[in-house]
Amino acid sequence: MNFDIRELIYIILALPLIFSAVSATNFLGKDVLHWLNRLVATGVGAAIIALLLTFDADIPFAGQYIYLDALSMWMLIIIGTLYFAFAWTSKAYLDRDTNKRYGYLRRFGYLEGRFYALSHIFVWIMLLVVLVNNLGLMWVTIEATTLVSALLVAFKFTRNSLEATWKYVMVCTVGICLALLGTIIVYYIQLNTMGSENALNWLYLYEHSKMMDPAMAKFALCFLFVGYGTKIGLAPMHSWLPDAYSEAPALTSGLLSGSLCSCAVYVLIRNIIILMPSIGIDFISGLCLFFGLFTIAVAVPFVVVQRDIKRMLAYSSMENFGLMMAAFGLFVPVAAQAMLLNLFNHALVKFSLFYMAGTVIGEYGTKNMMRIHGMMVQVPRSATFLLLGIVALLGMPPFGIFFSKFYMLYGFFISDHPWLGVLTLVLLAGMLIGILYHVMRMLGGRPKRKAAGELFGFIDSLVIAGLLIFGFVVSAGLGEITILNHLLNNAAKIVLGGVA
Amino acid sequence: MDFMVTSLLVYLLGTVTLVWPKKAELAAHYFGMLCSIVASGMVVYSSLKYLLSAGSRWLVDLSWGQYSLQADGWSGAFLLLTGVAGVIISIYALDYGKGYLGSRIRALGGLWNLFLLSIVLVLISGDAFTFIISWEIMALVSFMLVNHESEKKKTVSAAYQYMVMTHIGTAAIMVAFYLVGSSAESFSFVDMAQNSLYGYMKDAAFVFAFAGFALKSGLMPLHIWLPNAHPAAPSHVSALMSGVMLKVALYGFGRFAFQFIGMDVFWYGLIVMIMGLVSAFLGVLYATMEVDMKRILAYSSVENMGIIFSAFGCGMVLYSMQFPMLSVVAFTAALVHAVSHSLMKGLLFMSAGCVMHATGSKNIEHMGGLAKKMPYTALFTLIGSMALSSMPFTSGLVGEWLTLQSFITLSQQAGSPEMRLLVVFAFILLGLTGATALGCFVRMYGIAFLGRARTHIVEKAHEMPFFMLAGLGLEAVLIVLIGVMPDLLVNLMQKVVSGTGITPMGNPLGIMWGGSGYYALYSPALIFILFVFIGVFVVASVYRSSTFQTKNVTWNCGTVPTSRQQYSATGFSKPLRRAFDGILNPKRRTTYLRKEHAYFGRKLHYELSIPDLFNDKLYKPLQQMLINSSSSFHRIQEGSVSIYIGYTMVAMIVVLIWGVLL
Amino acid sequence: MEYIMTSIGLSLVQGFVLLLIAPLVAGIINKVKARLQKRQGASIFQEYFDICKWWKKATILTPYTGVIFVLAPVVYFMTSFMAATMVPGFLTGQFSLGDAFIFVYILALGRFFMTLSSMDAATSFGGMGGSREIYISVLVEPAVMLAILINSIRYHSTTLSAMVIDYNEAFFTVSAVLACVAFFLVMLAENSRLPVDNPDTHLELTMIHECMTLEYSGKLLSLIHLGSYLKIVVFLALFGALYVPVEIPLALKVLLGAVLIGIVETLNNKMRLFKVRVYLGAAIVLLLLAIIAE
Amino acid sequence: MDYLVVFLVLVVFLQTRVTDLKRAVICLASQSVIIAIACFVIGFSHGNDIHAVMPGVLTIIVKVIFIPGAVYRLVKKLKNEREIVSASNVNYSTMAAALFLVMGYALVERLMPGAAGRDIVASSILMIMTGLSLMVLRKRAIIQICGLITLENGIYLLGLLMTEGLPLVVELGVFLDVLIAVVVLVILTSRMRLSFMTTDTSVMKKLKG
Repeated sequence: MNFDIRELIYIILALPLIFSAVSATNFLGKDVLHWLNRLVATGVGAAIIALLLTFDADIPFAGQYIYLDALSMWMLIIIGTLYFAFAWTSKAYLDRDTNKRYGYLRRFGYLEGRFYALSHIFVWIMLLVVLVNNLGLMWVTIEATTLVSALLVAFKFTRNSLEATWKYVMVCTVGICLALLGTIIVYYIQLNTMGSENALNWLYLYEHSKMMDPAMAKFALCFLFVGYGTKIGLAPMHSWLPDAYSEAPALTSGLLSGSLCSCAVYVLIRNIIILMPSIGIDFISGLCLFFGLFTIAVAVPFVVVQRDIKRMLAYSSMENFGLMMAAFGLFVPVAAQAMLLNLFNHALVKFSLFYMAGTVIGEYGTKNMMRIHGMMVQVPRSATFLLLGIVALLGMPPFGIFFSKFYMLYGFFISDHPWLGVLTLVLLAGMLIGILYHVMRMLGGRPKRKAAGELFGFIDSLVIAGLLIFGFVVSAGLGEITILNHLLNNAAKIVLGGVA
Repeated sequence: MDFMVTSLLVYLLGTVTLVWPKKAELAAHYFGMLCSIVASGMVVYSSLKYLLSAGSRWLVDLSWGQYSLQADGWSGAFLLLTGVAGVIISIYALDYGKGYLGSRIRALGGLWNLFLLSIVLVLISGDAFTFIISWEIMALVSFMLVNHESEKKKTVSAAYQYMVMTHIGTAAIMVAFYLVGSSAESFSFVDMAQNSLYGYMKDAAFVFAFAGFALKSGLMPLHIWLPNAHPAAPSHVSALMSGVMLKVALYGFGRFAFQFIGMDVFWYGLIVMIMGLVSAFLGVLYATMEVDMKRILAYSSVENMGIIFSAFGCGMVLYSMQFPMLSVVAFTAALVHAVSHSLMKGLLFMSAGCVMHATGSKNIEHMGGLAKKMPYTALFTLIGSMALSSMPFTSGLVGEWLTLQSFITLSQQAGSPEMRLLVVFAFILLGLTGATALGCFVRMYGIAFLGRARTHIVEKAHEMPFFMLAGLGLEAVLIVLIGVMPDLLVNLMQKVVSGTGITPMGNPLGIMWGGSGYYALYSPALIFILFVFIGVFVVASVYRSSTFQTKNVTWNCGTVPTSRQQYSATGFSKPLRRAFDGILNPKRRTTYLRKEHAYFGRKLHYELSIPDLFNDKLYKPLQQMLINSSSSFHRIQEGSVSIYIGYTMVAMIVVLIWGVLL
Repeated sequence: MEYIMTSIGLSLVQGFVLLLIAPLVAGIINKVKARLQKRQGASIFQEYFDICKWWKKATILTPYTGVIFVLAPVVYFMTSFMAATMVPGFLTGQFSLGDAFIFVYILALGRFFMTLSSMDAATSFGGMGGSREIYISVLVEPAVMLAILINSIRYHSTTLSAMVIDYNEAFFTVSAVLACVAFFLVMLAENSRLPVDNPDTHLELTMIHECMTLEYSGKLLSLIHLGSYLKIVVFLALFGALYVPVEIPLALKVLLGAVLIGIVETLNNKMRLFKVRVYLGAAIVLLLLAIIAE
Repeated sequence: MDYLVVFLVLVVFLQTRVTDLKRAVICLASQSVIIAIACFVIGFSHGNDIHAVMPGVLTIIVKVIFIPGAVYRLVKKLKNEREIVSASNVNYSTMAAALFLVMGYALVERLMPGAAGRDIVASSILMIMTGLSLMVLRKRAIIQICGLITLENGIYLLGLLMTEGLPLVVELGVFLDVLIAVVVLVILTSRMRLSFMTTDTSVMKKLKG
């Protein structure tokens, strides 16, 4: 049976919503939920693949509220992959976190239902973010992701998670309010220049983006940048990020870091595409470069001196997104393409790493890396996968991030910012110094305390290995996989908005 | 090329051992090693092809667009070196690796193949991207190999240090590639050769490239990882790292110097030369002070890489002074010494492995009299030590001699006093290096293999199994062959460097300088023949009437000499330590354990440590600075939500102001 | 080809000749010293007698020693002999087996084995001698290198036969004289004479070379002595041929050099081991000046 | 209209001075009432269709009835809790508010010189900044929530003035979000009271570095 694009999109949007509603109601038992959850995610994944096959990257699909072009297709692939991985690892994770000895969640009754309901609606809203065509709705959905994920972050309702959530909601909402202001200003510009019909419609604005009034546009951009930048976690608006990531359940952290930040980047880029022609790229690239590099610079010291494994990972994703913003700010095609590729790679790797971190925490009952030694001896499989993941994260071949990082950095040099490129490389070396130090401490040496046994199951290793290999294949063989290559080229064109 | 690709596939086949079933570990080990032997043999074969067709260049595009392979004379030389080392060391590892039964031996075998594979890939990669990928994989795999015995804390920290340093080096190399590549059409070496770099960008490219490759080849002060990583790794791994991996750095630097950046700027070569000389001398000096066998060898690698790079730099200087014909000598010297060093360092690391295998210790202070326990190992080690202290009839002297000749060549062209001073400086350092190297290896060999056993660990020492000895023996034979008949190798390398080999009056190693008709000659074969010829007579006349007799132990003023009366390694190098106190500044600590009485029955415990100069003065402070600054930086994240919102407001205002101003 | 053959033959003959006169030169040095010390002294042929005596005697080995110990003297002797065949100026023509560096490294081979043998006997004296020998050699080496460098700069070659002083052009220059003095200092150190080493005591505090040979006797001892005498002669010949800027026959130079050594050894006494640094530093500085002045 | 502005400014200033939680909530409610009235005024000033009434109605439902109600119920649970701040702090925030007002006027002059509703634009800017300052300066969760709502109100008012109301869908979405936000915050606060025994957010400083 073959659907057309619209039906596929409806399927994609319908399934998670229905499932979350179902699992929110208290009917079904655990196992049914687990299987349903996998089924739904797989279905959505399949739908996305079908969409990818039917969708032609050159012809964007525009509905009344739905808009699908190469960029959003790319985002769909990212979210879909993570969704799939999430569904297939969630059972093991929940069992682990509810086990008698170490689990955080053992106190709660009926937690699968709640967890699945929240997670799936969370994913659903993210799917919505990349599918809507209205800047205002984009804002609404982003804010909604904040609120839903807040409940996920607070899922354990421990003191720490409450604190983290409070900061998360407060800081993010303030930021998002600024973004709302920016959106309002954009609408104001639109009113003054084009009148009120199809208001805030992205496509419409994109077509008429030349007509905007530069001064106000710049004014709007400031608010939008800071607002969505808060959501992306650009320093100095990043302060909520490490808390939220470290306190959320491991899978949620993976989704937050992998897909939510990517969605924020996506929305910011969508807005910037609109404002770019009227403002001109100098100011924008200045903003992106400065805040991007500043974010990396802020992340480094917190990684070098760090005890909490998940906080370390959180800062490393700050570093990645800083690098991506900087690469976006270069406005050269190579860098833009590599930046999108890195969105993908980073999402995969970071999801697997957060999951590994959850495993390690389950095995040793602590987040404190200083208390973990000799994993190679005690839990060889987790240790191997952790090492692989970290190596992948640090951007070494043959894993995916290497390829995207290589070309992002190359962008610095062909857009004559060579010294910024050198600076970035220095900062990345700093990241490596920090992360590798902690990980080696955990892997090597003689074990000091007893581990709860190898919690890293077979399916888990399949999924994680699959993620890593998928990233490698897509990045290394991009030249060969024409459909993705084509998609990525178009997405990069859209990102650059016809500038370079 | 297809043959080369086949060898790569064989290596890949060898990595199967990673997922080999745990029951048949030994089979996995043998399988992996055999694969690496076969593949390396194929590499040797195909490398000869490229060597003989020196200068020819052709590309093979793998089906995936951006990856391309190529091979020419320059890479052929290093492929040869890699293949030979690969074959021999793998043969050695057939027996040596058994020591790791039950401790991840499968990973060892698989990573071993991967390591060789990545090295070969680096050597035949045809564009910067492929180069960097294979380079990084090489670094990664060697890191994992160094980290193999990860239960030991020292190993872990050494591996960490190695990874950090090599990553920084890679970053520098990447910058260099970016700079060159961004001024060329594409990253493929052919296009990069026609780059349009100029001015300070070119200088920057050179500096970054040199920094990166110098770090990988362990030149001072970037050597810091080397003396820690080599002892931490399993012996055959450290043999390969020191024998081949360091040379690969030379290969990369050669690419930059010959093709991308050019050597027409005087101070490029100057920097290379001076850095090489300094690290040659300091390296061998530290080697002479060490008591850990593998650390001695590691520091000696620093020394030899220093010599190689100094010769290379000398060549660059000559080239920049418009004497391309003369620079051939220097580049040939660099290549020849690279080959011979890979042979002899491989040999000695392997024999260090044998000694560890036999005694379970690396500390030569605990050894002595091993020659009687393991005669063959002792013989081969003697040859290796002779080679490393560049004695005649070994390959060591060939490279050393060519290096000296290249510096003489430079001195011929040195008109101005400052150039004269430079040459004098070079020769003083070279002389010091040569003599100190002799002292170093006399010390190592003498303390470990001669005299009497210092501790009981020597008692249970035994001769090595066949394959290990075979590995040692092959290396030793090659060393002596090259030492006695260097013509073939030298001419080959000369052809690699330049089409024309300069061989006056039938003398293989004659070198002609521009202008005058004099030659510098070295005909080791003749010397060897005479030496043996007359030596046989002397020996015959000495041993004809066997008048040797062993009556009693040595006269020791009436007492029986104990083995503790021998000179210890530390004592042996004492005069040198005194001579170079200023550089080494050793830390001495004397603690009196029992001193109730001023003279009798007082025990004192004397402890001497020679910290690495750069580690103390440069790296430790840097590390401290990094950590302190980071922990002080944590104050911006103190956990108060109002302050966080404050940050957002501040950012907002800053951006607004920026927006208004711009 | 037969040119090579004849030249090799000639150099071998030269080697044997030098070998024959070597003990005589040593005897002369001792005679001079004795005279200057107001002693009658042994006859100048005494060394021949000694060597024959040792040759007849049996060789006593200690149980700790190995192959190296009995091999080392032969290698040492052979290296001196090969050096003797390379010395220019007597019989050898343009051709030579190796250049100055090879000359140095062949002698180094002898040092290598002697030092090893010193450690093979497993006594404290041997080790002491070995370590001091290494120390001295490390300090000497740069000076030797510079000495080679200066002549190679002057005559555009490192071949010994080409580095011989060329009397057709101005040879009595400042740099030549400086180099001459410097090389004399170096020569004393190389042959372990006073003031660096004391060849004719067996006081363990002062001696270096003697320490290493302490365990030897019989044939091996005679080989070692022969080798060291030969070495002195070789160096004297080299000194005369390459560095003495006076136009007199080489044999005379050798003789005068021997006398000079005798005088110097009488006038000086052994300096402290760690003073040798300063001594050779002086030599290096002289050579440096010479090179700059060249 | 001008009366509204006067009342609005007064309420905001009052908000900077109250330390009792109940009164704070009441301030919030009254503020929202004024906003609602403003909505109607503006709405009817441009044509009277559903879009003109909609915002006001929504405002009354959500911001006047629901949000203060929810918060009020929460406050009643919290026995004898009041913002403990020194008088100087209060004065500071008031002065800050005054400063913000001045700033607002300056900005208005800058951006839209001679606009009709300059007072009300200025006062909306005043609300935004005051909301932020409340969130920064005060410690009690409730007051911070009030600050958040104030901020949101300010932005909403500003949007209303500049664009006569956002498109309808967006409008609904925004209200929905505010609704959820308040729900989430209320849940969090009650949880906080359970596990921290207080709603003083300054105790939450464990996560750092």
